Amino acid sequence: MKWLDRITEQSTRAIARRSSRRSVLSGIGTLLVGAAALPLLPVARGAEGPGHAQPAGGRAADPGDPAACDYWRHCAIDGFLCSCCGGTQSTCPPGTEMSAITWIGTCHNPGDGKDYVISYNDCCGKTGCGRCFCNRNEGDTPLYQPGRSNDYNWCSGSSHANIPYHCSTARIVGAAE
Amino acid sequence: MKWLDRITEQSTRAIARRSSRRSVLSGIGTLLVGAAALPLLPVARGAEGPGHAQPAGGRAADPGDPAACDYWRHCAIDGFLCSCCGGTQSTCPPGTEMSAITWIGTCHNPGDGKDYVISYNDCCGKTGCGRCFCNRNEGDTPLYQPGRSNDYNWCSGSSHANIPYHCSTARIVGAAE
Amino acid sequence: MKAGMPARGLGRRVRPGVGPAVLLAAVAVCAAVPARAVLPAETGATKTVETLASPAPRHWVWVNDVVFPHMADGTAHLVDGDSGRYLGMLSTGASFSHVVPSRDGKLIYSPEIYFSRGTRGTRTDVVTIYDAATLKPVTEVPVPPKRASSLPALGVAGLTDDDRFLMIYNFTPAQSVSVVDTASRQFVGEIETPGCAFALPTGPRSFFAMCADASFLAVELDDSGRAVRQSRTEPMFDGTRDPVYERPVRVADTYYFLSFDGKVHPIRHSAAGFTAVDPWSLASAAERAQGWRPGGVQQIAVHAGSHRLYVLMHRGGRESHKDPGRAIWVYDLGTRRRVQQIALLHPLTSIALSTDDQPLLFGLVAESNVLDVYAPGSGKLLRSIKDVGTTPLLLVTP
Amino acid sequence: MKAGMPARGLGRRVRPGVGPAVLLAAVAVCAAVPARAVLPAETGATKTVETLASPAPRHWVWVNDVVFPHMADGTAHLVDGDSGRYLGMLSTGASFSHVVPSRDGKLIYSPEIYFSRGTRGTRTDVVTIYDAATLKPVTEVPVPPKRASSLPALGVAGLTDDDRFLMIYNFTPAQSVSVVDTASRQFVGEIETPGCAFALPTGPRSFFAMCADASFLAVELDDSGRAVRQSRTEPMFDGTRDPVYERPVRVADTYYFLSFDGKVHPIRHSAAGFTAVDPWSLASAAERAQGWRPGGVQQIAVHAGSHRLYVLMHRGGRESHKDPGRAIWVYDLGTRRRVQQIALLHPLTSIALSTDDQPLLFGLVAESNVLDVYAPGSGKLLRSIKDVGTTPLLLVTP
Repeated sequence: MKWLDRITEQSTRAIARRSSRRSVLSGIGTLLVGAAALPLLPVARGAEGPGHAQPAGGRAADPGDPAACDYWRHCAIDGFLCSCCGGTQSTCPPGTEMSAITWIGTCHNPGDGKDYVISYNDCCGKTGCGRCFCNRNEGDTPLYQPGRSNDYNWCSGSSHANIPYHCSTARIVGAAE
Repeated sequence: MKWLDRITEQSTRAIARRSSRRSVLSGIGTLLVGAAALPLLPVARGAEGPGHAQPAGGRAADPGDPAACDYWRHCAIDGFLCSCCGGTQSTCPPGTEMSAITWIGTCHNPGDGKDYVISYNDCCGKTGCGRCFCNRNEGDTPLYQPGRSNDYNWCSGSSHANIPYHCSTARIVGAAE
Repeated sequence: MKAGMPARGLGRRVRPGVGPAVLLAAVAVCAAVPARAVLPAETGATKTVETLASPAPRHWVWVNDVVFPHMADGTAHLVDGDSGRYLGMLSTGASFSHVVPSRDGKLIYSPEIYFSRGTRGTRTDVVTIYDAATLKPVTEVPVPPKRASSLPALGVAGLTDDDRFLMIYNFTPAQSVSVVDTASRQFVGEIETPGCAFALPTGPRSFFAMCADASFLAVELDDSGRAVRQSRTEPMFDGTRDPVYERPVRVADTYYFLSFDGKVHPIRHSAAGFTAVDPWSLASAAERAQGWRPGGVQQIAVHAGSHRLYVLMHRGGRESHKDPGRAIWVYDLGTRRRVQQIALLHPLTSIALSTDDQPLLFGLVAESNVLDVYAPGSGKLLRSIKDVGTTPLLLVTP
Repeated sequence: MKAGMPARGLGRRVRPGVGPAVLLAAVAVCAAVPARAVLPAETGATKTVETLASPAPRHWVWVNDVVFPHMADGTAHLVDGDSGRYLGMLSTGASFSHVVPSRDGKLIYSPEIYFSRGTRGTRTDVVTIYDAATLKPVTEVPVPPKRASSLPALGVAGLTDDDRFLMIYNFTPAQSVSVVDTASRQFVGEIETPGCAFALPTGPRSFFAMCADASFLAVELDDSGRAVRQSRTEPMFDGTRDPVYERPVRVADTYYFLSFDGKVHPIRHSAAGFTAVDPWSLASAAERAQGWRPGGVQQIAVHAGSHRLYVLMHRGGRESHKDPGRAIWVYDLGTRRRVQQIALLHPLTSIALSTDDQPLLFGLVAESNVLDVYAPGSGKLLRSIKDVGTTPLLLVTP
């Protein structure tokens, strides 16, 4: 039962912890900016703060099948697609937790001709989904350059999602500069 | 570290425990004899006592490939063949433990034309071997008739092998009556 | 279509360097989307995790997976039979058998085994209680580390008819049943069932176990979940010459057992005890001579509303009792007549029906991780859902 | 053979009811085995479990498997490259990277992660120490629950050159290295390596980490395993335009790094620090124009005795840096000349060579669990060993 207490405790403490985690991240971020000229948000973040997002628009603006490996947002993904696992391209399957930190990619949206920064937040806390494995590596960096490396299990950070990998989302951070 | 102590402790205590385990088994055995007219040793036993066995003879007396599902001793087996997993038809792979209790089958040896009682001792303590899966069901009984049921994980008995299933051997108990 | 072909051929010739990706982009841009449109950020969205309808719609099914090559990491997968959509899953520990949904659909009971070092170390057995809407653990109830580890069977764990007590079959190889009180969420105690397996409910405070000599051990519980009466029947079938499978189906006061040789043994229970109704054969003498017999893991299924029994059938010898079915034969439980034969596109090891009035028939394809969904009325394969687990063996319909 | 056929055909006609099993029995009985022969009982045999040669022969190989669909249940498999025989395995916990055999061949160090409930609950990280002859755990050393969980890489865990200290790379995402004393079998401490990954040994008391800006962080240890000096180099390669893979190979005082675009960067270490030797290209300008580049997971291998470098090559674009190799190109490390091209029957993701004078070349076949064994001299595929793990990715030769 201890582990249940622990999960609850960690969830309620998560907000309090974020400031310190952010400073860790900005430490990495500085290095990454020097190394690979990443945008200002080098390690993209998952659930936090009040929602300001709307649905990602219609099919024409966001074309393709989120359950297919060739969906435009998947250009740097490595893992099981959450859209095949009970989630969507931007939400986790029931009972999993979204990792607060993650890797990013820059993908071209054929719907509006623009490039977007995509955050591949992992969903965590159950064994691997096992469906729709997809590995694409546009802009993927080696493990010693973490911010754009799709080879880490981003569930394994020190956040409350310090738990096994289930699947990966592909969430829009914003248009690339 | 506790579990390491526990395994060692259990190994050294195993002999002391056997008498009580035997009475549990003979309780089941009685039922089985009534139900299915099994031989006197209804639940065959693994490692115990000083060895009185020799190698199982040459190819002619014991024909076939112990790594093949159609090997004669496998007539009632269900699992991964230990011969493919670093063991043999009568020994467990390195680092596993042989279950002390098991299910049995009666198989016809084409090498000498005799029927033998075969004890399918499971090897335990590592994850499934994953090689040479073989399921044959001659004389296999339902789970409520355990002595000849190949559907139990015989690693899960209360012996020191109360641990996960790795592979199955096919050891000669003796000629069938 | 033919008229368009020359033009397409021409198009290919005049744009030799243009790959599919570029063409797709061109089509999309032409499809009246202004180039200045920018998709909104999603990283600030408050909804990050899906939840499910609860209670589950009747056309959902739990696909239980023992994960034979990695048995430490069992799973249960929830699939919508109507859409084929995979809805989510549970990680359910070592040597998993199956989940037990509560009748109100709000909770899922899952008997789970864990080792402190994955495949070694200290064994811990728990019943994890999940919220059916969130698929998150609500709590866990520790139970003795004795649960039977076997090929999955529904008799390994089940609820009394009022959902008050969860019973778990132990095999060490000493046999017993652990009882968990679902109200207090505590382990109540262990009931010895020497020589007898499983815990099959017969009422709010009673269950029975199947004994090796083909008799039943009937157990009555009090309101605290302790055994107050045990009695042993005579053999209910011929356990030596033609034993029944350990996976019966139930309609109200009758369990239907199926024998290896294809006989249906209805056994009625009441306060007075068990009554074996005359058994009957699935196959005619001619069909038996052709080798038709039942087979598989979850060999039979029932639809209580229409009073129909579904049986996986194939042709083979006595030792083929676990072979997958090539057809489903359907019987009216009242008339005992075969009313339908469903040809199977893929051989199935396990079948189950949804419990509503417009049922779906679910089947697990042999040696695969594919779930087939049939319309039982027409016998038509509606859809095949791929990649559901690793070695799924047991279906549970809520 | 043809002469025998009519007789066999006749034989079949005159014994229509005799199946293959019976015929086999008849043949065997005729083969001079007296019918009264009875095979001895084996159930009393004292030997019930196999043991292995220790130290391991040089032609054995550890196949490390992260088991991607069931990552809680990682494994390492030991295979004899000469016979193709599968010798045994270890269960190695969640998000496994690889085993680290001791240089004397007597022990195997395995950094392992466990959760109290399989895929949830309390995380425990240990280094399990196995006896190489019995493959049983000797002891385990608890370490902070921080080990990097990633696609396997040899830099995640390694021994100093005298085997005294085992180093483990942590990523939480704060980066550090845990040090375990193999003499006392205790965790010594954690060394912060901010912005830098892995622990690659350079001597008995030193290692370095690779930093995101392509510099190295050099760390010196004292005899208790604590960091006594740390220094940071200038960037050792162009980390932005052509980063090197994170899986270098080492010969004595030189690490050979391979860049995404196919340049070899030899980097020499000494007491004075690191020296980047001039990089050189695997492929000619013409070959690069054809798209030839390295790829895979364990993309390069080295045979120190013959001073040869082996590289998995394929044709593709920049983003194909993880694609499997279709050929192995072999280089003399002294002359930097390509001396051999090995055509691959099956595409490979990972390669390694045995360390003896008559080496074997091992390769993991892409999207499979097949281990291929090549003779590096002739480039001939000697054997393919099937069913080695689930998703094996990393080879370790003792």
